Amino acid sequence: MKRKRVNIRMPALGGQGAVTAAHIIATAADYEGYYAVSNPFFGAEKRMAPAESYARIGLEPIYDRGEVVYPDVIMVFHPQVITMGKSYTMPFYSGIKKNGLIIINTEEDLLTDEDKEYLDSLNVKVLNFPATKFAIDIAGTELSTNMAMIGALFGVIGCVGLEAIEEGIKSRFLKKFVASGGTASLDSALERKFKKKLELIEKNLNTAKSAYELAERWANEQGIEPFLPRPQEVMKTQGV
Amino acid sequence: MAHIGQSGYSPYPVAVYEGILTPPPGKALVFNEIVDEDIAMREAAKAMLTRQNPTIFPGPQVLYAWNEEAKEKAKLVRKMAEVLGAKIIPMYDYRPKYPKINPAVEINPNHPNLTIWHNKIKACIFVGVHCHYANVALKIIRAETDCFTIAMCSLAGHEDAMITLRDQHVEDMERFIKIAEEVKRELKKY
Amino acid sequence: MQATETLLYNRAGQKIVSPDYLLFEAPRTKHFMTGSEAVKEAVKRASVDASVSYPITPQSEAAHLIGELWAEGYVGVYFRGESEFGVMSEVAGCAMAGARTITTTSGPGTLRAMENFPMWAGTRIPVQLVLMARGINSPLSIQPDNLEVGFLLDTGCMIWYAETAQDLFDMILAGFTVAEQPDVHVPVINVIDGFFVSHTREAIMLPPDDIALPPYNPYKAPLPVIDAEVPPGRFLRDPFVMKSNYISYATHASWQWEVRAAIERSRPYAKHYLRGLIELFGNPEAELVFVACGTASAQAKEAVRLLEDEGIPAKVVKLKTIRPFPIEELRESVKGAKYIFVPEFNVVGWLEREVRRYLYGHSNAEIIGAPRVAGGMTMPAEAIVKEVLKLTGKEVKHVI
Amino acid sequence: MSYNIYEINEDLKEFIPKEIIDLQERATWGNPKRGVMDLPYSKELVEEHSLCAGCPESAAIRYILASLPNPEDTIIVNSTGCTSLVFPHIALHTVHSLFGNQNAVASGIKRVLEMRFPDKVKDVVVLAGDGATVDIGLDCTLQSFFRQEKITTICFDNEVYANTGGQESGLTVKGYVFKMAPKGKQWNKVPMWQLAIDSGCHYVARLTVSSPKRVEQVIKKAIYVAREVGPTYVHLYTPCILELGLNSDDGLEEMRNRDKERFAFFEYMTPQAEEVINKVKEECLL
Repeated sequence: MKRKRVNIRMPALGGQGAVTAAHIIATAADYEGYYAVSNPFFGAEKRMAPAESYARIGLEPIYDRGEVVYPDVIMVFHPQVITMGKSYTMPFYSGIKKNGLIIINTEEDLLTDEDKEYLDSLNVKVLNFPATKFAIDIAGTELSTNMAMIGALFGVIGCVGLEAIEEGIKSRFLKKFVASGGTASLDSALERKFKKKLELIEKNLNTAKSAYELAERWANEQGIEPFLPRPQEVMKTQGV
Repeated sequence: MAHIGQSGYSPYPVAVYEGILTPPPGKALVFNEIVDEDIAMREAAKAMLTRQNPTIFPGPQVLYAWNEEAKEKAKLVRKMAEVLGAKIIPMYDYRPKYPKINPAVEINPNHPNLTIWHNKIKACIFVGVHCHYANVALKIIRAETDCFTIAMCSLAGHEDAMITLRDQHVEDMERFIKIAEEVKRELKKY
Repeated sequence: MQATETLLYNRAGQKIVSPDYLLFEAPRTKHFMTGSEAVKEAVKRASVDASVSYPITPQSEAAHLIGELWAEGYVGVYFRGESEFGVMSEVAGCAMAGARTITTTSGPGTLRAMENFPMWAGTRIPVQLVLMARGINSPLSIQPDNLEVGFLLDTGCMIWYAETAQDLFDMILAGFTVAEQPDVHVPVINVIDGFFVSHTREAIMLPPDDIALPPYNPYKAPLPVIDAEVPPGRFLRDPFVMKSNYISYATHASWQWEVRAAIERSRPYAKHYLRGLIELFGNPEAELVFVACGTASAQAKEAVRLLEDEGIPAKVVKLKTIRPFPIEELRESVKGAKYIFVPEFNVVGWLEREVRRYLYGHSNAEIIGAPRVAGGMTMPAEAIVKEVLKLTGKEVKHVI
Repeated sequence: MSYNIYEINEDLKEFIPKEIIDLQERATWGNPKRGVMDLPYSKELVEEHSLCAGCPESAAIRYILASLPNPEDTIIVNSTGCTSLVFPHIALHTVHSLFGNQNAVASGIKRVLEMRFPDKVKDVVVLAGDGATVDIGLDCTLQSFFRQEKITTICFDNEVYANTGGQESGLTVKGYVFKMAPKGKQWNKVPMWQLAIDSGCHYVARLTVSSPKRVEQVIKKAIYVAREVGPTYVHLYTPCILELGLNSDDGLEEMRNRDKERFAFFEYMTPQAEEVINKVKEECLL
């Protein structure tokens, strides 16, 4: 049956920005016109300890809350999630739905034949993608790993475009300035900070953009359909 | 008289558990019926004019000269008593009084029934009593006496009184006095 | 004595508007934020006088944000108390002295503060508590679980339950408005499931932030405000009332019934400002009914959709208020029900007890206290559907 | 000032008992020079109460109420214990909340009154027993000192839980046999006055209530300093004649004996406090 919802689970390590990623993914999807919700795993995560966050994108209002137990997409932010079992779910892909997608931040193939067999049986596609290396090459910092992952996600599942991704990233990093209501009258100190922010955003955008393009090519090779119809199309078919 | 304890047994059931709530703005309650204010005022006047030892219980909000409205209302309470031929027994504060109240000259929200029994009061008006203490007292009176209670409240009213008038300010009290005079004439009490 | 009604602008210079305008008429724009941020947005528009805070997950962020509002001049008094017991007493002092007061807490904090809640109700203060429910010890967990709400049911406070950040925003504004009605004037506890609402980002519609509720007028309180400006000059709040100091037992009994009566009097106000005490979702004719509140009702809504795919009509009765309990509304909405499921985020099933109590003799439906998850667990719609299919004997076509 | 909340409307005066009319006409309102010397001539701010006959606590309450410089704008917060039976009869706005939360409640009241009445002086005074102040309420007591709340805390130390029938308290003297200490108290009396100093109080005094005039001086200093500077603490010995097995008329002698030893008059003040006290002296209010 046709998807009405894409549920995304992001096993990561503390400090990798998986919570930020979930927020940006949901914000971008919201901007694109979908219903969207994001939340972190509810714990006391510490740096390099297991951490997890979730995003839900849908064509109808989303009530579902909490951990994504049955994901359509799993984004593994760090090889240790698999190699050292730093994951809240065992194995890390448990609950993955038919025709699902797994994106792993890795430079080599980490899956056993057993894993592959099971995932094939569910027709789950796996993208091994060196997001951290990618981030260092383009943004010059591994801190942009989450941006690479976001780009890769939307490159594969389609439905959310680069403009929306840009919006999501901006709203995340400019929020404070906007929230404090003083954007118009930023003093010089703030402006310098602001300038730094803009540079950071620029780097992040480039990282996400190139990851998006790379993943898009891969998806085409794999013949992967967009995970959701464009909200506009749905509106049409519903005659709204 | 009291079934148990120094002065009273259980004030349960209370009106809300019988489905009675305070009247909507602009309306009044006569028992469990929502009626126009004038009707309730006539019934209140009738009760005070026809039952034994009618008494007005003015509370702190009208007894003390803490603002202009209070001063006005005090005058009107006095006038009301004259028109209704009612006694005035003050509820000058709410403290659990030690060692005991003098029921001949005062009423206390913690055992209002003592004053009603002592003076054989069959109809009374609460005015200027803070809502919480009015409600505490009215529940006890309802449970422990056969006194017909009338609440003249400047706020939302009191469903445990037999008649409750809400949002009562100076002009409303003046209207009540006029109505009371009419009823008195009809009853040929002049 | 201050005539607050005549004010045009509040402390923060926001234009004062009626609760109806703020809640129902003011134009709203879409924002994307967490439940904790929604608390800030609501308090910002509520002309709040005082708030006292204490750190405990998951409510801390909301408490920080109220502090920011104080720094920005929207809130008059704000500080960090010594413990939840101290905090709930400090807000009581603030409210008795005539302030519109709000605070937040969670799980173990709620239980540490427990002695204060019946005191709040007994002294008739309209304090608002935003409760972000979490597991209570022992062993330690900071994760979602609403067992603590079961302890609060009979404290004499109103208890409302929000499902989303939007619900929470609207309920905080409605909460002050209803709790401060002179014939109600008891505390209101607005509950959300911690994390599921406090930490989830979602779209929310907000009115402009340059308008706010009318300030609280303490001179309409059912008990004299403690400011030495209102008679009687001799006034103790709240005295010993016992036979041993020559007072009738009836006083304490009547006082307690008065507090419960006050909650009953809140019904018409709550109906208006919450647009009804319950919300219905799904097929009105369905014989399969979920009765739930908060996140459990959200998960039940997802389950109703899955059941549609299974060809099973179902509906959700979402309870917005637990105290007062929507007795008539519930009885009406389960007429014709065959199965009533009560999904809950706790092990004891306090809501199932309530539902059974109020449906006794009013429904022939089978009432099932399931599914029940706890200790931080999520309740996937798929799990609810499995539960239903198991019981109704329908065979599972596909759930996942 | 808020004296008008005691002023009875002329039209209804004839129905009001004398004790209430006296409050309006014969109590000392609006006069910071009032004090214990007025006791015989003016209407007191407390009516009959239900403390034991001869209880030194009742004397303490009378002296304190007579010494308040600003009674018409003074809020008193008390706690659970013998004193809770007195508070309904005090002619001021007072609060009984829970056992031990008195300083927390007072903190909230003081801060909100400062916000609501920026141009008025509203004194907030906490009055509680040793159990409430030092045992169950110690956290709230000390934390209000740490936070520099502008309130005066007065502890009635009778060295025992009297209202509940004579159990050991933190302020019981080591060795004393009370209920719950059947072999005698195993540890020392808590030096609450010292804790108050270490916790940031700007004026601290320890004394018995054997001398009314001294009580007046201490109470006035404590309130003026709290108003201007920060938290102040007064520790009063008010022996429980019942639990000590004394006669009703032995209270005063018991206090005089303690004046010579563990309740010898002790006073502490910070430089800021001293400044305020000198200022007030110059204004002849002390």
